[in-house]
Amino acid sequence: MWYKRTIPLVIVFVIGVLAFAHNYVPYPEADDFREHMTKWFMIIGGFGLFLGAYSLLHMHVSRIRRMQPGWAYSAFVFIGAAGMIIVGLWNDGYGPLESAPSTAKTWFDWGFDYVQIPCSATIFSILAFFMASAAFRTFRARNVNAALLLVAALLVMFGRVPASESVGAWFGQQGFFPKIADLIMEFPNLAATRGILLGMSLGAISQSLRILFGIERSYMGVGD
Amino acid sequence: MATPQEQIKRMTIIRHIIYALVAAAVVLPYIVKMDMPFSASKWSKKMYEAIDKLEPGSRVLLSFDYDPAAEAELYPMSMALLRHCFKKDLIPIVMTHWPDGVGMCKKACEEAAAESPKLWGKEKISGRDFALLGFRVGGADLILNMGENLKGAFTKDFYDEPTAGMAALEGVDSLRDIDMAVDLAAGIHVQVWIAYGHDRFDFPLGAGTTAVIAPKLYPFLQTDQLVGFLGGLRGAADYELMLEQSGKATQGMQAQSVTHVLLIVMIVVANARFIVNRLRGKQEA
Amino acid sequence: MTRGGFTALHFLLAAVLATVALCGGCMRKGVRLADLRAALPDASTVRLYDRPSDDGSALILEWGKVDDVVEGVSYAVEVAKSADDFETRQFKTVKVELTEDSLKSADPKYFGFSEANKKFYVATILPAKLFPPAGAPELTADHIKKLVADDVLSKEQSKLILAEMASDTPDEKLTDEEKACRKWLRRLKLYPRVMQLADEGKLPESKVQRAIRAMTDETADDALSGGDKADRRWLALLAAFIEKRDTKQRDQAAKAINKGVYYVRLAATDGRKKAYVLQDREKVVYSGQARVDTFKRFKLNNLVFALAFSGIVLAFIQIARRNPNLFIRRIAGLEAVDEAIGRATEMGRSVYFVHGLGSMGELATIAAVNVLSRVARRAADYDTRITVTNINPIVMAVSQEVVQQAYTEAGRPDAYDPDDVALSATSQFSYAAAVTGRMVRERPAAIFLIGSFMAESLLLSETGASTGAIQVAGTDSEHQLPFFITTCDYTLIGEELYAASAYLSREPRMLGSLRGQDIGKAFMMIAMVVGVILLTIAVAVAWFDADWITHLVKVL
Amino acid sequence: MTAVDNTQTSSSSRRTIELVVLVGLVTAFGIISALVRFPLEEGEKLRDVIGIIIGAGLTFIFYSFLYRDNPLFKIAENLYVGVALGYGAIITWRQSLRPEVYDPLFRAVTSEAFWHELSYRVVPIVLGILLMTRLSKKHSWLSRYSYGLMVGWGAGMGIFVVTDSYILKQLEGAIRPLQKIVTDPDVAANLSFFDQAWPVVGSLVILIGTVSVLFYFFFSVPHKRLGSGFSRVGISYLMIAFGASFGYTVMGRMSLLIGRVQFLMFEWLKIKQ
Repeated sequence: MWYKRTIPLVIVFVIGVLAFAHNYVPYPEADDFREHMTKWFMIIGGFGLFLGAYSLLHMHVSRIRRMQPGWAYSAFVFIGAAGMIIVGLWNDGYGPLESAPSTAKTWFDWGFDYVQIPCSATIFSILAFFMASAAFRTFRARNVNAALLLVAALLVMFGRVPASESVGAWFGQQGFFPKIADLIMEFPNLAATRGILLGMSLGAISQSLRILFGIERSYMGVGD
Repeated sequence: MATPQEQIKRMTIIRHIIYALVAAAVVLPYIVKMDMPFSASKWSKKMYEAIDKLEPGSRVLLSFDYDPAAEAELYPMSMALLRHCFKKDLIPIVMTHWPDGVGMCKKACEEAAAESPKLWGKEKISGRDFALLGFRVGGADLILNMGENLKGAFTKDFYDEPTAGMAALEGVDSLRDIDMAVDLAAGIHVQVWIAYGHDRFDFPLGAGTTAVIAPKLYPFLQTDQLVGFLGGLRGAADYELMLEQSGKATQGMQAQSVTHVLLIVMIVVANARFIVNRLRGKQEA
Repeated sequence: MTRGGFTALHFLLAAVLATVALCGGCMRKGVRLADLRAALPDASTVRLYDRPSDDGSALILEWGKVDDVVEGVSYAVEVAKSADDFETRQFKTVKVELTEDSLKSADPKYFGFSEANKKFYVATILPAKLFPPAGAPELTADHIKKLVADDVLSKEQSKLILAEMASDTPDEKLTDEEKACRKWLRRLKLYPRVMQLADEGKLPESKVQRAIRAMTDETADDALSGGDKADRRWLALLAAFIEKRDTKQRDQAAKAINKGVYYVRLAATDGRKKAYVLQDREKVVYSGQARVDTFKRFKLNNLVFALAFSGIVLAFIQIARRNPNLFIRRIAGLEAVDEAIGRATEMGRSVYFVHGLGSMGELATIAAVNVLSRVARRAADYDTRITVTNINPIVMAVSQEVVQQAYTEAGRPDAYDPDDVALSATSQFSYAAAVTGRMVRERPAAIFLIGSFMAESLLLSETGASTGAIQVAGTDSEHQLPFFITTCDYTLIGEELYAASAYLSREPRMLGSLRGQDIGKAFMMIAMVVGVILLTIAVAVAWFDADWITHLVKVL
Repeated sequence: MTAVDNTQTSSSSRRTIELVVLVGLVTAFGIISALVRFPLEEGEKLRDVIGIIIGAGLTFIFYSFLYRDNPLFKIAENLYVGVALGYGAIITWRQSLRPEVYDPLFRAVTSEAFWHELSYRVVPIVLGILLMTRLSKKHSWLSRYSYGLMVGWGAGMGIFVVTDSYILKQLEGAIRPLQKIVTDPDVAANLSFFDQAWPVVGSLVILIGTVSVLFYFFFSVPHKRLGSGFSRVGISYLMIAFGASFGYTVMGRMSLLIGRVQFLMFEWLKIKQ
């Protein structure tokens, strides 16, 4: 139906062309337009955040309802979320409408500092172990390319830590290894990164074009 | 050939040995004192100098775009930058693009303000000597909006105080009035800040990133779209070194050295075995 | 002074001082009038015009550069709202030093890169900066008196406030009491604005009373009772509202100021004397008006590139619609697909296809599904079991469809088992744990890791490699590429994955974009090589000038 | 759901040993925490100390995953997801909806301010609410209006910005004369041949690299003869860059581990450096 499909596509096209064109116009109204639009998106985006939270919760609810394997663990999601939301709204007695005085540390901050930070930092630090294990068991110079990669990696890894300066100092060249790492970063790495960046930018532009002209419609979601 | 079960068992054992080795390597430097001096790297120096030469009272926008997962790398950087600002009487304006980054911003600002009287003999008050703006949704749109009207984008600061009339933001109507901005990012936000902030509204931009992001920034350093950058924990350690304030990053450098050397040795040994086996025409077990 | 009054000695002293000062001044700025006149440009080269490509906030006065100007001379540009204002000395002055920065060439954003720009000085005249709009009314002693008269403030309080208004001690040196007083004064400064609002009828009487009550309350923030605290917070909101309103009004007033006609004279000066540009012995007055322009000329290169590239991409998408057989080069990783499935058949083991974390909208996931269709078809042909692991229900549904289709095309629809394409887990690390667990137990002969991956990539590919399977990876997640390259046998790097997908699916939008992007890449490669060669030769031999190449891509 | 279940063959006696070790470890953790952290030092708050102990406990639970997936890990993981979710929800309210939607309307200081804000915000608020229709199957098409607006804006703005900042600006950086231009003749005279040659080599390395990497991702011509050599140069550059990225990633991951160890050492065990 035209109001389900056509009008959204027209909106995309019109707003997209305006978003593109206003950059070339020095009218102060163009800047005002940008200010208004971006402010609007900030407001809409706030609702979007809730959408994300809701779908995560929904997933765990349905897990519990369907009694999928491990569903009992999902209950802890609700315990954690409920705890945080309650202390967040209670807000040291100030309620949801006002912030607690500046210097005070609320229970909400407590939850963040002593549950969220340790958990999230630890989960990612587990990767250090996996990486070490992988380094020993699977990182092999299988071919010339992988060999190049590994050599560059070793040089950069070594050049970026203080140990390299201590080792260099034994040979009277304290800055030798860091220098090598810098050379790798500033020449071959720069060149390759720039090549990738240029290629990706072209890709991003053509993706934007496909969206503007309605060739790419995945953002519209499923359905008619 | 070993049965799958035996092989799995062997694999698990090797795995666990490696985990133990890594754990030992990280803890070791805190038990055995090691002294490994190092000097600040080139781009960290440029970043430090860019901030150091600002006049007292200059506004430095700090965007802490990371969540607790990157705390280990970027929190020391945040602290070093805030300390530098407070030492030089610059006025930091702190914000974030990540909802989870708010907690990090708050923690860093309050910690730096609390220690300021002790370190530099200067009392630092929110709203006067620094502004903690907090989080707003929007990403690139938020930057564009701040470029036109900073106080409109953040009508209230983190503490629910209106930004209009705030002493720390006096004369700052948009990003054009910022003297310097630094983005500490665990994601793509540096590139967003470059494209939507620096290139549109013309202010010097520095970056501090997790090590994973760092190699991607080199093209922007060559084109002066970034004045300098701090890469990972080492970047933070460099900054602490120049600021002469030893902190968590400096303390971590020894452990970083030991683990890197361990990994290098492991990769070299494994590859030597692999190459020797291949020369002998054997399949690797 | 003593009763002796003004003695001869005093007089002598004053005279000596004055002479010294005068001489010093002369020594410093001693530029003869003739030299000043010599520094004046020819009147015919002076032009006043609207600054091009701008938002109507500036006028430009331009004049020819004069050679051999004596040191100590600078230019003064006098700006007035009407020609008569020069008589009454109601004009503002813009100083222009004789440096490179004042040359027209220093601002290519508005004036371009023409070589001739080095021969002109320019002065930028910003009317709204020179004649700023009236600010908000300030708090004066009269206001305080009125407050005392209204019995809102006590005499003592008014004294404190008046003393604080006169004080200019920096914040650090104040005592705590003085600090509190200064905060109080900050609140009181709102008074004139609140009264203005009340006069305009924008603020009802009750709210005016509330504002005045909150302003005049000297209690410190933390000693306030509940109701007063709410009042003070409300005052802060009112203050914010007032400032926002003021800013808006100021901006509007500035716009109006920018629109006016302005009159300008140019003079050479040594800081005291001035020599004006004359014509028929009359000081020449130029007049002009700033206007809003319609196009940012300095963004022309951007516009041309963006439009040209867009045109090419759209054209190729059209071409690909008509002819889906556009050439795409061989991609090494794709050939490995057949090899890997062949090996799996020989060994009688299964093939794994591991989806990344991406949702169905992502390019990498779309590409992954296209590759899956090929893998599934081959597996069906060879009668090898294929297992697809998913983390996203929608991707799973699509994958089931694709695999079923492949089996049908291979003529063995009955061999398809939907349980082979199942959801493995719903969060990142449990997905990794579940998939690696299965890999270790089932030991597939070939593993395809295709899509967008995050930190779990290493876990998956490490385990896969240690089971001895042939691994083919493909992703556009740059961070994860190094791990795939070191642990997998073949890796589709970044755009190669899209190309592989376009190659397999022959979808016009993918094919066309790919071809369009290739044209863009070709342009960039040529621009870089030719540009660098020309510039290098130009610098080495200095026979010709190749700066225009840099100017073509310059972002201003 | 299966985990890294490598111990299928483990017997029940093994299970018992594991359980005993687990209980032992938990007890040890409790005892160590109590010994180190209690009684409280001056200036310490009980709730912070408990917080640190909980944080340390969670850290250990997550590391237990390295041995094997286990129920404690799963509980901690889900608890963490929940806490993060709750934190996100509250922050969304406090830092987005309250200042952008609630405050301007319900805490407007004058009626003029209220009407002004309402006229300014009514459209985005409606669009924001429409966004929520994505949750329903039947009405999700309504959310297309909001998404359309955002996606269209992003696409249009993106074309301009990407062209400007990533393409033209990078081309500007790439198109430079090979030799370093030394304007001061005194300096130029003192430079040795190598001093002058290095920048040329460096610039050449960058130029060849950028062009060959672009060529590697060029799909319209077959990579034969010269092309194949050139694309091989490109892939070598890519490999070195990935190597650099690899090295940095190792550094980053190790830093995270170091961060956790520092937390355990300095904050939990209070070891003074």
